[in-house]
Order: sequence, then C-alpha cells, then structure tokens
Amino acid sequence: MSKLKLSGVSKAYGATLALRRGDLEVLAGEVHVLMGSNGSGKSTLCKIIAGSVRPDDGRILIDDTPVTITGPRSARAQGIGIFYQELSLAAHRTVEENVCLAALPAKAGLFVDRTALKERAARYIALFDGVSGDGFSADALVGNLRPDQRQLVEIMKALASEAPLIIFDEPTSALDRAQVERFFEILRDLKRRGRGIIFISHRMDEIKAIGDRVTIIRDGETITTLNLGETDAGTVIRLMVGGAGDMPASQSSVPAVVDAKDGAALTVRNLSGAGFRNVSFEVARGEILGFGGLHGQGQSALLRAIFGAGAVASGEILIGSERFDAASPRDAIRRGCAYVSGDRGRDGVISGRPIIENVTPIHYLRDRLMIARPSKLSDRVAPALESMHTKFASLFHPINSLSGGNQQKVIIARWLIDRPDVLLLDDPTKGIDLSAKADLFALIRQLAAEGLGIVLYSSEDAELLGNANRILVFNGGSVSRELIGADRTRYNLYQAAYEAA
Amino acid sequence: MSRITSFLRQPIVVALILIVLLLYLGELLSPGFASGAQILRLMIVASLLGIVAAGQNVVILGGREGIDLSVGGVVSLSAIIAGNVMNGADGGILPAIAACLLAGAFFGLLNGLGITLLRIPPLVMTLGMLGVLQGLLVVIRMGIPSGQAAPALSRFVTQPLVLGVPGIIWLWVAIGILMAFMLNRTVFGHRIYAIGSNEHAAYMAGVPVRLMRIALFMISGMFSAIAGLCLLGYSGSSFANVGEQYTLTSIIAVVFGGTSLAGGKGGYTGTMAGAFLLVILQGILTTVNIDESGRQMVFGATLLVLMMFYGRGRAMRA
Amino acid sequence: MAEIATSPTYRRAGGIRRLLERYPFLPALAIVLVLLALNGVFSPNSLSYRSLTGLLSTYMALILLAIAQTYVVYAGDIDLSAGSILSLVNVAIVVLMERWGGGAGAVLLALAIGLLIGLACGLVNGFVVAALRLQAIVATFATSIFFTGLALYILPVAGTPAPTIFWRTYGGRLLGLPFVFYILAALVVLLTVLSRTRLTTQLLAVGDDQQAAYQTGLPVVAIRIRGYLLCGLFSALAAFCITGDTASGDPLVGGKMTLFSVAAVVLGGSALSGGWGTVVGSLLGALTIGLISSVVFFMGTPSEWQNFVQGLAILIVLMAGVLAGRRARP
Amino acid sequence: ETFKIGLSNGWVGSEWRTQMIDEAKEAAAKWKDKDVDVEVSVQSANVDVPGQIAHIRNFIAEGVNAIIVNPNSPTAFDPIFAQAKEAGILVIATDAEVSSPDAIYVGIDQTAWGAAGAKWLAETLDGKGKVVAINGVAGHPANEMRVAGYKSVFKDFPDIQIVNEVNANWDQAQGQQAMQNILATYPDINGVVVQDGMAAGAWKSIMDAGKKDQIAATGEIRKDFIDLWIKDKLNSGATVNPPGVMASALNVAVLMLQGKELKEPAKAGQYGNALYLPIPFIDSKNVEEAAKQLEGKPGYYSYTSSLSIEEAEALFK
Ligand SMILES: Nc1ncnc2c1ncn2[C@@H]1O[C@H](COP(=O)(O)OP(=O)(O)OP(=O)(O)O)[C@@H](O)[C@H]1O
Ligand SMILES: Nc1ncnc2c1ncn2[C@@H]1O[C@H](COP(=O)(O)OP(=O)(O)OP(=O)(O)O)[C@@H](O)[C@H]1O
Ligand SMILES: [Mg+2]
Ligand SMILES: [Mg+2]
Repeated sequence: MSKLKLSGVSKAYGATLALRRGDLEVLAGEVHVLMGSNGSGKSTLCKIIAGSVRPDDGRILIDDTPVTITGPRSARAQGIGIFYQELSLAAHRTVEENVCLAALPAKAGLFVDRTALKERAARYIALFDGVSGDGFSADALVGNLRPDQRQLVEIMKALASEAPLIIFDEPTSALDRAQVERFFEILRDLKRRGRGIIFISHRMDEIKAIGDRVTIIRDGETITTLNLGETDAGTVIRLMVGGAGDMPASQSSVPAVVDAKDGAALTVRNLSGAGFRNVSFEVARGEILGFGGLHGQGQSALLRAIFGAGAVASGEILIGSERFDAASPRDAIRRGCAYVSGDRGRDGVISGRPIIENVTPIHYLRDRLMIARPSKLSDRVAPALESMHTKFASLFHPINSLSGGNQQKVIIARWLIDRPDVLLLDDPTKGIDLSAKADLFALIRQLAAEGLGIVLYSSEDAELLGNANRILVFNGGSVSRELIGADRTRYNLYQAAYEAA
Repeated sequence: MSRITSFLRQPIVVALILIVLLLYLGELLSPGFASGAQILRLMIVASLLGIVAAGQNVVILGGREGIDLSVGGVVSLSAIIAGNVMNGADGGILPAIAACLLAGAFFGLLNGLGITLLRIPPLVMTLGMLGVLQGLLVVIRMGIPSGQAAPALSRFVTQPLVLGVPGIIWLWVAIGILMAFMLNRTVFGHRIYAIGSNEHAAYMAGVPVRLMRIALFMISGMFSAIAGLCLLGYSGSSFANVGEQYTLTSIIAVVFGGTSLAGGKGGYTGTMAGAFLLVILQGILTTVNIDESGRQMVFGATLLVLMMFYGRGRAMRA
Repeated sequence: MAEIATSPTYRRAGGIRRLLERYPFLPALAIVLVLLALNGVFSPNSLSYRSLTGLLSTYMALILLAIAQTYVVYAGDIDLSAGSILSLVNVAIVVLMERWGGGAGAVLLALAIGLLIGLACGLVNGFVVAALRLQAIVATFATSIFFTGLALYILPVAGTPAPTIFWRTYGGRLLGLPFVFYILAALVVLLTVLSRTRLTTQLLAVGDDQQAAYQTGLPVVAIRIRGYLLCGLFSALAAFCITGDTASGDPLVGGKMTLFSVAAVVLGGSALSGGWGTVVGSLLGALTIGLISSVVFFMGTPSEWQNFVQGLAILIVLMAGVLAGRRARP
Repeated sequence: ETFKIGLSNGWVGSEWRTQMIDEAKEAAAKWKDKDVDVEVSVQSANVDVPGQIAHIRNFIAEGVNAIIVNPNSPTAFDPIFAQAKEAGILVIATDAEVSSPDAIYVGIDQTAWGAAGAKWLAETLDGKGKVVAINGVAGHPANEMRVAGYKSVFKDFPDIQIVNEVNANWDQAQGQQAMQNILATYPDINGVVVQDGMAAGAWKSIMDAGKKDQIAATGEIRKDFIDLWIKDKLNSGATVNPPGVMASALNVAVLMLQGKELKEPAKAGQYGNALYLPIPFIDSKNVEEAAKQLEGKPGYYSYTSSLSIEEAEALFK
C-alpha cells in the first residue's frame, strides 16, 4: 500500500522550470531517498508535498485517494510532516515552544497549556539526550543554539507532527556523527512503526546506511526508482548526472605531501580567540591543509578569525612572511586572503541581484574600481564562471534563478578573477551535489598547483581524505592531532575526532 | 505577449501610466488642470519632494530596515540656515549651499553613527533625531532672525530658465541622471544594493558596510538640505516646520516608485515618477470642490488603491 | 564532547542576561523609577498621591495606545493609524452619547459601538497589510488619513462635551480609590490573560520569521489580522480614556500620539522587527515619555530649550532601550 | 506682592507662538514697576492634547497662582481646569476659546477675525466676483470659527461666489501649493480669503502667476509680508490676531489675582466666558504705519498689540 503517490507534478518559476515531471511513490514503513544534483528540483518537490509551494500541475494521492493540498496547514491535516532544508524556527522562542509551535496545546481553546506543552516537547527532546550538546535545554531560546542544535530542533519539530509521512530535506548537513547515528536510530524506529519517510542527503554513506529505495531526479524529472540493496553508488551517480558520470576523479587518488620548499603561504602561531585556542600551523604554497574533527570544534571560528570576521585574542598570523592581522574581511581581501563559506545564504549570496554583481565585489575591491562597466566586467566574469562549469542563462539574471549548487559556484567564482594567495574553505560543499563537488575539488587542486595556500575544512571525511595533503584534527578549539601521509585514514580521523570527547 | 505584460508591470511604467490617467482625470474634473504651465508648476512642487525622496531612496535601498524619518526636520533646518546665510543677497547663495550641505551631512552623520555603531534601528534613531531637530528649530529661531531667499534662488526655483522650464526641474532631472548612473554604473551603487539585499554577505565580500550606511544617511541629509534650500527659494522666506510634510510623503514617493522598503530592490527613476504622481494626486484633490473630510477619505483610499500596483509583498506560498 | 566555553554566540545565558531574558522590561522600569526620583527631587509635590493619579489618568490613553501598537509590533508589523483610530472612536462615542441623551445606558451602548469601530479599523488595517500584503508603514499611513477624514466627517470641529456621568466616573473615585487605579488593575489582569493566549505566542512566532511560521503551518495572515484587531481594540480603549480625561470629542486629538506610541514600544525594550517584546515594557515606555517632559519642565529648563532637551532625552532613552533590549535577546 | 503664573503653549510650530511667549514674558517683567513680582513659568512643547493636560497638572503640582494656556483643544480641558479651580488657581485661555466654565477666555473673537477679512474683500471687490478660501487645519476650532466668520459675511453678498475652499494646514508652503493649483483651474478668480500663516505663500503664487493686479487677497501681519505688500503695492487687507494676546491675558490675570473685579464680567462668546479684545485691521491705507511699528524687527516678527497694564486696569472696577 502506498502512503503517498505523486504523478506528473511540475513547477515553474517564471522562465525557470524547477520541476518538470515529478513522480514518486512512498510506501509505509520505508525510508525513501531522493537523489539528484544541485538544482534538480528535490526541495521543490518536497515543498509541494508539504504545501508551501503551489504546483502548476500534477496529482497527489495519499493512501490512494486523490487530495488537494492548499497549504502547509492542509498538508499537516492530511498527515504530512516536514523538515525544511533551510529550517522553519522562531529564533526568539524556546526549544519547547518551537517543537510544539504547529499545534500549541490549548486550554479553553484560547490559552496555551504550558504543562501539556512541556510534556509533549520533553518526549522529543529526550530522543536526543546525550548528543544534543552543551547549552541545549527545553527552555533555551533557539537563537542561542548552535547550527547543529537548531537542526535537531527542526528534526524534533518534524517528529512532533507525528505524521504518517515525514519528509527530511537534508536534515543531517550540520550534524556530527553521533547525532546522525541517533537520528538514524529514530528513523529506523519510525520505519518499524509503519511511517513513510522521504530522506534527502548528498552523502552517499548516509544514504546507504538508512535508505530502502532511492528515486533519482535529474533536471526536474524523475528518472527512476531503485532498490538500494540492489544497486551501487556508481549506478546511482551515473543516473544522477546522466550518462557520462564516473566516480569523481578527486576521490580516486590521494594527494601526496607537498614540499614546503616554496615557503609558507600562511603561518599561524599560537592563535587564540573566541572558539579556538592556541592553534599553530603553516600552509605551504601549493598545499591543501585539511581541518577535520567533529562539528563546532573551532574550525569555522578559526577560519573566520583569520579572515578578519571574528575576534583574535592573541597570537599571530603571517601571509607569506608579512605579519597579517586583518581587522575586517575587507582588510583580508586586500592582502590576498579569500574565504568561501558553506553557509552561502548568510555569507555569500547577494540575493535578488544579477549574477555578475555577485561575482564582482572582490574585483571591485582588489582593483579599486569606482565605475562598473558591464561589458568590461563580463569579460572577466564569464571565464571565472566557466572554469567552474556554472550553468546560467545570462550574467544579468538574478542569482536567485540558479539552484543552490550553482549559486555556490558563483560565490566561489568571485575569488577567481583576482587570484588570492591564501584560500580558506569553510565546509564549502555543504548542500552541493557530487558532480559539482568534483568540479570544485578539481579546481581547488589546480589552484593549489598554481601556488596558492589552501585551508580546507570539511565535515565530510571523504573530501578531506581525498584532497588534503595534511589534516589537522580539531577538538575543543585546538588541534589535537596532525595526520600526515599514510596516517590519513578514515579510522585515524575518526579516532582523533573522538579521543578527547 | 509576456514581454508586453512584464514591461507594463515595471513600477516606472505603472507610475507613468497612472500619471497620464490622473492628469486626464484632473483635466476632466477641473479644466485647466493639465495645461502645460500647470504641469510645470506641479513639477516644481514634485521636484522638491523628489529631491527629498532621493535621499530617502538610497537609505531605503541600503536595507536593514533603512528609513529616514528625520528628513522633514533637516529640510526645515536647512531652509532656516539658508535664509539666514544668504539673507536676500545673491552673493550669499554659495555660502548658503555650503552651510546647508554641511548641516545636512552632519545630522546624517549622527543618524548613521547611531545606526551603525550603536546599532539602533533606523526608524527609532531617525524618529528620535526628528524630535531633536524640532527642538533645535525652536532654539535657533529664538536666536536668529529668519532671512529671505536671494532673488536668484527664487528665480531659479519658480521662473523659467532654459526652454521655458525652471531651473529646479533641470536640477531634478540632473539629480535623476546622476542617481541612475550612481546606482547602476558605479561600484558605490552596486554596493548599496549589496548591503541592501544581504548585508552580511556584502561584509564578507569586502564591502565597508558601516561606512556605506553612514554615507547613505549623510547623502539623505544632504539631499534634504538641498530640498530645504530650494524650498526657501520656492516660498521666499523661511519659517518654522516647512519641511514637516516631507517626512512620510517622501517614503510614499519611494514606494510608489517601486522600491521595496525591505531594501536592495528598486531605483530612483521610479521614485521620480512616484513623487510626481503623489503631487498630481494632491493637486487634483485641492482643486476639486469637496469637504476636507471627503478629501482626506478619497486621498487615503486612493493611496491604498495605488499601492496595490506596487511592491506588494510576496505571497508566502509561491 | 569538549565544551567551548569561549564562544560568545553559543554561550549559556548568564545572570543578568537571564534576568533580562525573563523580564525584558526591567531597564524600562529602572528608567521610570529614575525619572520619578528626578521628578521628586526637582518638585517634591509631583510625587504626591494626587499628582501620581493625575499622571496615570493623563497618560492612560498613551499607555493603552502603546500597548495597542505592541501587539502589531510583536508580529513585525507597525500601525501608523493607531492615533487616528483613537480620534475616530473618540468623536464617534462622544457624538453617539450626546445623540442618545447621555444616560448610563447610552454611554455603555456608545462604548460598545466604539469597541466595534476600533475592531473594524483594525480589520481594515489587517486586511490591507496581511491579506493584500501592502507594506505596513505606508499602508497604515494611508488608512490613517482615511480614518482622520472619517472622524472629521463625524465631527467637523472639536467640541461636543461628553456626558458628565462619563468623565466624572473616569476622573472620580470608587470606594475611596481613584477610578484609574481600577482601570490599571483591570488592564494588568487583561494583559496577563492575553499573554497566556496562543495568539500572543503565535504573533511572536510570526514576528520572528514569517515564512518559517507559515511553513510550520500557522495561519499567518489570520494571526496578523488578529494582531491588528487587538491593536484596534486597544486603540478604542485608549479613546475611552482620552474621552474620560478630556470630556469631549476632537477629530485631531490622536494625531500626534501615533509616533509617541511607537517610541513607547521601543522604550519598553520591544524589537520593532518583531518576535520579541512585552506589553509591560510599552506601558512603562509610555510613562517614560510623560515623565521626561515633566522632568524637563521641573528642572527649570528655559522654554525655548524645552523641546530640544526633551527630544534629546527621548533619543537617549530610546537608544538605552534598544541597547538594553538587545542584551536580553539572542 | 508675588504671583506665579504658568504659561502653557501647546505647539511650537510657528514664530507667532514664540513671539506670543516672548511678549507675555516682557509683560510680566513690566509689573516690576508697579512693585508686583510676576514670576512666569513656561511650558512650551510640541505636544498632543494629553501632553498639554500634563502641562496643567505640572503647574498645579508646582503651585502656581494662575495658568494661561493657548489650548490645543477647545473642550478637552474641562476636567483638568475644574481641578485647577479646585486648587484655587485662576485659569485663562487665550488665542482659542475653551468651553470650560472654570476658565475665562481673553483674546480676539476668531469669528469676527474671519468676518473682518471677508468684509474687506467683499468691499474691495464691490460685492461681486469669484472667491476662493484657503483655510487652516480642518477640525481645528479657531479655523472653523474663522470659516464661519467669512461665510456669514459672504451670505450678505449674493454676487460673490465661493468657488472652492481648501485646507492648507496653516503651512506657508502648502498654502502656496494650494494657490498654485487653484490658479490653474480657476484662472478667473477675483479674490482670495486666506488665513494668516499661509497668505504669504498664496501671494507668492499669485505673483508668480503674474496676477497680482487682478486678484485681491487677504494678507499677513508678518514684517516680511508687510514689506512685500508695500513694495509690490499688493491689494491686500490683513486682520490682526496679535501675538500680544497672551500678554494681554497676563495683565488681566494679574489684576484678577490682585482681587480686582471686571467691570463687565467675561460673558461673551459661544461658551459665555470670553472677554474679547479689539481686532486691529491693516489695509493699504494704514499699512505704512504698521510697517513703522515693525521697523528693525526680524522678518518673522508679527505686527502686534496688547493691553497695557493701564488699558487692562480700565477694564476693571
Ligand atoms: N525562488 C525561486 N525562484 C526562481 N527559481 C527557483 C526558486 N527556487 C528554486 N528555483 C529553481 O528551481 C530549481 C530547483 O531548485 P531546488 O532548490 O528544488 O533544487 P534542489 O534539488 O534542492 O537543489 P540543491 O541541491 O541545489 O538544493 C533550481 O534550479 C532553481 O533554478
Ligand atoms: N571601468 C571598468 N569597468 C569594469 N571593469 C573594469 C573597468 N576598468 C577596468 N576593469 C577591469 O580591469 C581589467 C583590466 O582593465 P584594463 O583594460 O584597464 O587593463 P590594463 O590597463 O591593461 O591593466 P592595468 O590595470 O594593469 O593597467 C579589465 O579586464 C576589467 O575587468
Ligand atoms: Mg534542496
Ligand atoms: Mg536545494
């Protein structure tokens, strides 16, 4: 019996066809994985089911009866719960209020029943006992929580819907391993209880671990549905990218240690600041230095601090042999430092503006331009975008008309016009599909080969192991271990991340 | 077909169509309303509003709930300063311009500092500044005689200059061209949009966000100051509270021009049309012979109807 | 897992911060107390029981208007027509009371109709802002012009005395206590009840992130309209108080009060961007505005400087309110 | 003898108000010569009605002997004036009448003010022609009384037609804009009734349109306008609402505090509590004289008159 059945669902935003033909069948008691490259329409499909996007066409059946979903409320009423990729939390409300927000327990129909609310929320909060991290409590304000903790609240909120069908749109992107494990246990339990689950992730290992079947979407079209037990990663990826998709090259060879003979691009000595302490390292020209470890162990804070966007309490930073202490990103950019954040919505995308204006800000600054001549700028911008294989219709279309992955490529392209000396990558592939990742890492290696010093923080072990010449494992704000050469194994990485925890 | 509809949906086009319709309506209701001379006179009034709205426009484009409620106070202050500096003599015009710009920039700077350094929301900061300016006007008027506009300034504002068109309208057109160039073709303009649509991303891309925002409020102060100077030329002598009427109308002109109050979206060309539209509407209402209560109801309702054409928020379900 | 105690954003709330998080109106309370003390220093008489009662009855209207404003600000909206709603209800009830003879029954009936008018205005605002999605600042400015026109139509010129029974009750005493104290007590009860409703939580959630609230499944449009309805309702209550204090109808009486009500909300520590605030703070904010002008006078400020000093004081206190409010929230 | 008098000015938006307060302060200082110490305490702010009620409360708390108020509303002060009277304080309103039986009004009759200008205009136009009116703030009592005043006059001139009435909120620039719009659509008007505060603006539009010789319009009492009037030989007439009214009221207040009684109790006006002061009128015949009084004053200074102490004493028994 199928819980949910979609057929021929489509959605266009103006001229962009976000979803061409979405077909999907989710059974009771299965975890149904959606896979597709950036911009293939997965989130759109999910939002249509959850009622927050209005489809142009198509049929939706729940328990084999055709239904019309008029909005999130109506979707909830018909038994659909959802975890939103970009979360749906109220920052100034408490965790428990957020968990129960969709249906606040009522007294006399008018008042909030605080006792019932606390009880109900406690059930879901308890599910993540032990992995929810420091500072997490029922009455903490969500705005005070870390990104992974917020994602947990969103998960609890989705679970609290107690819906027969729950959608999880990239719920694990900010979680650490322990949290993911716990979440998967919960999913397995839900499965046992006959719930239908839609699950989206770009991480192959997670999909293998939890998925039953997978539906592959390419360019807004459902390609096929496969049994995960009967297929392998290679097949899935080939279907995703359509034809010529082999395993990304970056995963196949492990880079060697780089000689430091060209001199250091970036030197950090005894650096302490908000979120990290006493960190020292050196990045040689041409080297990719990896940062590993669990989430929130100071990696991002450190990168931001080097870039001038976070506070440094003590210690010193050198670019080349020059002392460098950037007071602001502006300062850092002038000195040849680049920073790409995985949180593009917050740190990267200038929404609503043309693609070209999203690429040029660094160029403006480095070249001290006053006047912006589109034709001249186009000549500089287009090659940078092409080197990333960015898909776009025109440089003058708004950046919002691109999918997430292509937006991220635009953000990276802005650093390629005027080459920096040091490139700081802060989990740059969050939410990016495999082929885009491959493009990106090929480029990163090329940049390294051209003599840049690169720091790469990634929450995915495979990315680190496949690209970094050396890996520093972070724990509690400082470096707990350095992995060089043959030490760079998944086992060592895992162990180093957890040893002090 | 869809090209035509999307062309027709542009705020500036909407505003221009509405302007023509309103002029036609005005001519129907009171013959003579749409005569060439009257349109020019309406444009003089519109240019005063439009110049204030130029400053309001950049502040709003700069985002983070950018809004400048102190414009009215700066206009009044500048009119008084200008009147006293020039005191009826043409030779005093240049010093008056300098003094006004300085005063406008100064209060813009104060606004900008409060908003960036103390991170006071612009609405609150500029509302408070309006109160301070109103108080300052009283103090100043007690201490100094209020002066006269220089004849040349009055001529510039009210008498034809080139091609039968008064100088202030040329000034307004020049400001319009300058603003269009600044917003579309300069790095500064692109940075305004950048901080307006995603302040943090702009910061991470090396845009000096604080300086920019302070600059925007200073620009707003300076445009208001220019408007105050022109207003002095328009009315001949300065008097208290001349600028009061511009505070909220300048915001409406910006909105009618298709600029979103959320920032990062819009431009000045639309605002010019919006200012003209608003002035025509007010003009029609003055010439139609109905009770003041009726006038206000019609004005309020018309504003609402016109707003339906512009910058309605996005539906939550796309 | 090792904890990273040094990270400021993820820091657990500490003592003062925790206190502010719970009672965000504490700074406003402190400011009110300081201003009261200053008033007392410069003019001991101004702290007399009689003066304080007077202060309360004069500023009760602004208090209610500030509270009205707070409910829309909760949801991230604003109402620039609150003062005109007050004027409209003021003239409507005064005219009705007079037309119906000014007896107790007439008064009550007129008050009921006044509440309905307030609600109707709130509905109009809610409709244009939430349902038609016009930008709140400009849309409510437009409705304020409309409401003022309506008030002028009902009562073209200020005048028309309110029935004696009405304003004598408001300004008088009941069981030995001034009537405004009962109003204050009733208000406190009403606000407490309202603060426990689902609507308050929902308004705040909408103010936090409208899209998120919608995606969560909250009926956002209906919630915002209810916010405006509450605003209309409290504006009508404010009109009752002003009618009680002035005993007459004046179609322009509320015009200047709107911006003061916004200022009061900010003084009370609420965030204009929505999602965070308290009505008690707004109550204290309204008192602050009243007390500042008294202090400026009692200090012996020369008359031509009074406006400036008052404007400056309000600006400074506004800044203080914002800064303190920010400390309290995430 | 020492008297403490509180002056409350609810609005600071015009120079006229500033001058009103100044003259009242000067009048208070003049009492020194008579060995009476008149201490004035001023509250001057841009406030709403509740704000001005708070002014009165502050005065009561301060323990003044008398309060003189230029009120923001005619009726809103009944309860608070009653309280002031209970506290033994003399309350006088000026410039705008109040309905309170506990206060008296000392000032000009705004209806007569409106009538005087209209009468001048009607006579200047020989009783016929098209006239427009530019009024102040709709709903404001002084405005409505002035409107009633000119209407009652024009009723007696059937050949005078009021083609339009607009409100420009006593704002000079708005008056100018209104006049400009009116001239465009009624090019053939003969006369304009415009209240002071806006007359200079209206005249500016008339002159810009080159119609100063075809149109007669009421004028203003500010020095800069009177200078213009003489220079450009405008066909104008200005009813005077002197800023000295508060000074007059202050003199009356002091005499009342001294326990003197009015010869004729204040019983005029719609509320039966008014003591009307004479209304001077300036037209082209005496405008030079008016200009003489204003010589050396700043441009915003208004032609003024007030009851001197002696003139005020003459009103008392
Ligand atoms: N708000 C929008 N306006 C215009 N186009 C949009 C909008 N949202 C999505 N799209 C278009 O729809 C397509 C699908 O977007 P969606 O976010 O569903 O993709 P996705 O599969 O989740 O990809 P990603 O992995 O990048 O998140 C994108 O290519 C984009 O061009
Ligand atoms: N006004 C402008 N608008 C847009 N881009 C510009 C502008 N001026 C310069 N650039 C950018 O700078 C690059 C180099 O500009 P230009 O053609 O002046 O180079 P050049 O004079 O040869 O180099 P250099 O700046 O080293 O002297 C151009 O390719 C263009 O991207
Ligand atoms: Mg997605
Ligand atoms: Mg996506």
